[in-house]
Amino acid sequence: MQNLISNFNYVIVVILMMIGLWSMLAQKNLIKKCIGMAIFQTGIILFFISIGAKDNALIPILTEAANHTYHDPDVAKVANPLTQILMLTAIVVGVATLGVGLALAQKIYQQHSSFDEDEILENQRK
Amino acid sequence: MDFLGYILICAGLVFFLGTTIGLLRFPDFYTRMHAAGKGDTLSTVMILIGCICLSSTQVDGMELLLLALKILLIINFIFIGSPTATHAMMDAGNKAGAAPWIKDSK
Amino acid sequence: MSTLPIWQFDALLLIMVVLFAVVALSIRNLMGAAIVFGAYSFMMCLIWAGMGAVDVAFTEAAVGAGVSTVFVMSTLYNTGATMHRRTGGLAFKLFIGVVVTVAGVFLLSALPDLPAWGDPDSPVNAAVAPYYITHTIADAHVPNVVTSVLADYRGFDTLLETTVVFIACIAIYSILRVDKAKLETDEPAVVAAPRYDPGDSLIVRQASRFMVPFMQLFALYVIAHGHYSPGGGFQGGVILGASLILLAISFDLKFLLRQWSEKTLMMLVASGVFLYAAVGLACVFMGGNYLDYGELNSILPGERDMARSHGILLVEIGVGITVMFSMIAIHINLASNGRFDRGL
Amino acid sequence: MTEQLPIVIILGPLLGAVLAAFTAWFRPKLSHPLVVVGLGISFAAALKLVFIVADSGAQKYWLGGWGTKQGHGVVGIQITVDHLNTLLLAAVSGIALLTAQYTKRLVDAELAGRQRYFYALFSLLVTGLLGITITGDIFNLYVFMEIAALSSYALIAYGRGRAYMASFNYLIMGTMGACLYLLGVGFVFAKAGTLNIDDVSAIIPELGQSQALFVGFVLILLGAWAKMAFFPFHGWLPNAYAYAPTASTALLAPLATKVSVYAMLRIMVTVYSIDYIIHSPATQSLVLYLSSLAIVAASFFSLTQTNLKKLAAYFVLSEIGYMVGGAWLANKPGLTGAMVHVVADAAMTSALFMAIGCIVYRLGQAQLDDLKGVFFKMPVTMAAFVVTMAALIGVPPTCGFFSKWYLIQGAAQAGVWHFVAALLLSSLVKAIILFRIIEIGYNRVPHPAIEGNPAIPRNEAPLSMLIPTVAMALGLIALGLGTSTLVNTIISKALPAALTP
Repeated sequence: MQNLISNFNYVIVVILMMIGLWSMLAQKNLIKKCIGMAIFQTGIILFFISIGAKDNALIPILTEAANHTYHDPDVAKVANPLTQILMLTAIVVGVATLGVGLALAQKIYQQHSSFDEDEILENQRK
Repeated sequence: MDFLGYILICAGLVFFLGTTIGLLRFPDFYTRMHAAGKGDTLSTVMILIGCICLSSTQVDGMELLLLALKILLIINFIFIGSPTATHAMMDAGNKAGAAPWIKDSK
Repeated sequence: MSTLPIWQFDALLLIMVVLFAVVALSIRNLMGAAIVFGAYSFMMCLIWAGMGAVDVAFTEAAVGAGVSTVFVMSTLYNTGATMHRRTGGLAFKLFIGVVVTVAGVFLLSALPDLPAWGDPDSPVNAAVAPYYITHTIADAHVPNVVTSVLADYRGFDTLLETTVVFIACIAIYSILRVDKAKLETDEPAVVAAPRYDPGDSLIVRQASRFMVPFMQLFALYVIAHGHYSPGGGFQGGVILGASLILLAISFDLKFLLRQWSEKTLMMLVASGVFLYAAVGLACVFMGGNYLDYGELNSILPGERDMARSHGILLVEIGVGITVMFSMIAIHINLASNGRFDRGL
Repeated sequence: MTEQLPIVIILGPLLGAVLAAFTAWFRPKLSHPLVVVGLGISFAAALKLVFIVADSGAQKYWLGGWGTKQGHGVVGIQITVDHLNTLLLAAVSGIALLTAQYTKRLVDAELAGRQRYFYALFSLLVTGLLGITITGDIFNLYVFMEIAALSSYALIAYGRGRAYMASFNYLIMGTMGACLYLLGVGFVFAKAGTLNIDDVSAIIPELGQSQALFVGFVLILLGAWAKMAFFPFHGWLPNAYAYAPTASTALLAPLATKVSVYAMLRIMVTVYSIDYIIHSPATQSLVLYLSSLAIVAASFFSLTQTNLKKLAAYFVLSEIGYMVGGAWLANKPGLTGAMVHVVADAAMTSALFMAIGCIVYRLGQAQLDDLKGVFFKMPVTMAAFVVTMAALIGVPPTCGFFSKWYLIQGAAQAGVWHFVAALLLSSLVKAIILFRIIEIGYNRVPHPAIEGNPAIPRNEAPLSMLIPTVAMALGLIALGLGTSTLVNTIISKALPAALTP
């Protein structure tokens, strides 16, 4: 059973990636495209966090011993901080991209009164 | 203290169950919001107080005080935020013209 | 503390996440999609917190579930929330479906080759990462390893990340901002249906007025205490931004803009990045490499490790400033459609 | 102080942009000079580094002083200037500097009243592109990629109207590319445990046959291809470049795609060794077919265009095919050709779009039919235009000839004749288009020198635009004449040692 779990995270990552990618490419609605994009990004974040996870590990904050000294950490019992930093960056990049995408979508809606890609293209041909 | 914590958490879960059933089964927008707003707030607050009780057996002193203070802050936010949000949504529903359920209507 | 994770619970969450993703994409009401997406993000937070990534979960809760949802909603406030049912295009959708499935199978083919979940000896956990855990106290005296890696070992990434937020802010500003004078001639004014304004309600106004100081207090704690507990400039900045966004929603934009004019907001956005870059530059002038805060020990109190610790605090404040004001400026732009007058 | 030069390259445009964003609010006129100064500092540092690298090899710089630690590899972020990227760094910062000077008048004319953040975004885009080129860390590369991408979405959206939709499509494709790249980095990271390019490249050969590494490689390549608009992902590029304001296109078109090609080269040559490609011949021949297809399709579409900007955008697409194909030939002349062509094509595209910008500035639009008599109106601009087109076609003293020569040599050596045919066909198409433009611009109006015909007044673009255009066109010839020196002193050292000569 443990083996299933060990790969289960990765399977979910792949499914989320597929959902997000499909939505970015096949959905016609601009907002749905943006949401698909965000889902793809969270899937990737899940992947990174999964490769950095450790069994029965604590959060990466060292515990304090007396008087501003700290216990020597047991590396195998502290979750990997590196993947977490990378994903903090990725989350912030994700929200920045989402914001710009929404701003563009809003401008497009002002011109065409629609979020639908086909309708917008028809409008542009006129 | 542990016992009290578990009791509180279980009671909270019961209320949560009630909320969920109410949300699904009540007939109109207003009654559903009523269930969601009330039960949700109460059960969350109970569960959080249960958490304070449970953690009091694991940590102590200054650390417990800080932890309890943080949880109390969360309770404060939920206690004010959740009913206000419910109120705003009800108000919006009222203005948008959602019809309330009357006894004989279907 | 506690041991992690109860695997049944984790597996359930993972399945729920997929369900929520599907629902968010198939719901026809866009406002509903935004809400479901927010719930999806919260589920994700739980999963990450369960794997020990508290800082990431915290950021996702503040950014992904909180602010992103607000952004989508303020966009929808100015546009329309419903999707028209359209037929056709099925062949294209199927084609993309096949492509995506092929990609998925290709990715799955690599699974047996990846290290097992939770293996403390996998390359990721054994190569570079242990250095941070064992040296963070000696190098920077910061027990929260995430903070020390974020702002010190990989501080350059964080500088750039702050720059990304800054870019997003000025990009949205350039895309959306319109002059009121030009409005009549240039852009067709969107005729907005009368909408519900939460600011009409006394209860909402008073409640948010009561909550905002607590939120700001908490945010400052998150920034200042980021060395010892989860949090830091990003999370704190987002919460500070959210507190003012709450004011903007519960009163109105004018109320916010009376205190923070457009000019002040946009200049403060730039000042945070500038503070970060300048701290780095100061290190160069003191004779070290860029962002080597240890060199600042002659102007900051303490030895090299404490100087690093203080340098980290300085750059976190820079990050906080930029993120806070970016979030507010982005919200104002999206909510008022670039007119800076009224809106969600 | 020279050891600080690598970071100066990034900091110049970054600080310039931040300061420009400040001054935009109280001294709007200061924004442009600030950005130019920042780019100038960056260019000076990059130029100095070219000589340093040629003399004493690769320069490494550790941010925060976090270099190699015993048993852990590099714990911080490293930026590297070596033989592979030093020329491109100089080219990117130099072209950006010239373009910043050049666009001043265009921006004042095209974006009047809206240019508050234009130069800040301009400078940030250059920061991102320089960062992609200089970084020695595969995750840092992703962040720089996003910096470049976000600022370019905004720069394109300045065009208004249809530009918004073009920019949105670019955003979706660009984010997809970045996400695929990041996922690929995840796979590499999962196997290698480090993000530093030098360390990863040392670890990968030790791991042997690994499916995860292969998946990572493919994902990274797909990501880079989406960013550079390689054949199946090319849909966003023509609209984005055609509807963007000319000032934005003048910067985006020459640099953005080329830097993505460089990122692909870096992954292929440094992170994964070139053996990796040689040992997977099926993938190799597939990519070669794709590049030939990209070249042929883009050439075909460029024939059907009536808008000069769109036509040039299709040229960009076909040049992408050259570089990807050249790199995947995986032999010495092919890789040399690709590396030379990245720099040469940046210069050529820059000159092309500068000339088009001059035409747009005077004529107001860039439809082919409006070019009647343009040779008499703007003789200097058109001279530069013809030189640029000659370079794109591959006429000998220009740089386009030499890179193309290397590419054809490489293709012949590998026996990939369809690639040779595609290269020649694309040259032919460009020649046809050049002659068509000459026909429209020269012959469609009665010749003014002949007695009795109406005189056509000279109406050259302003000097601030004309000088960079001419300088760039002359630079093409200079670059062509200097190709052999560059190849011998710098590029030949960037090639992996394992290659067959």
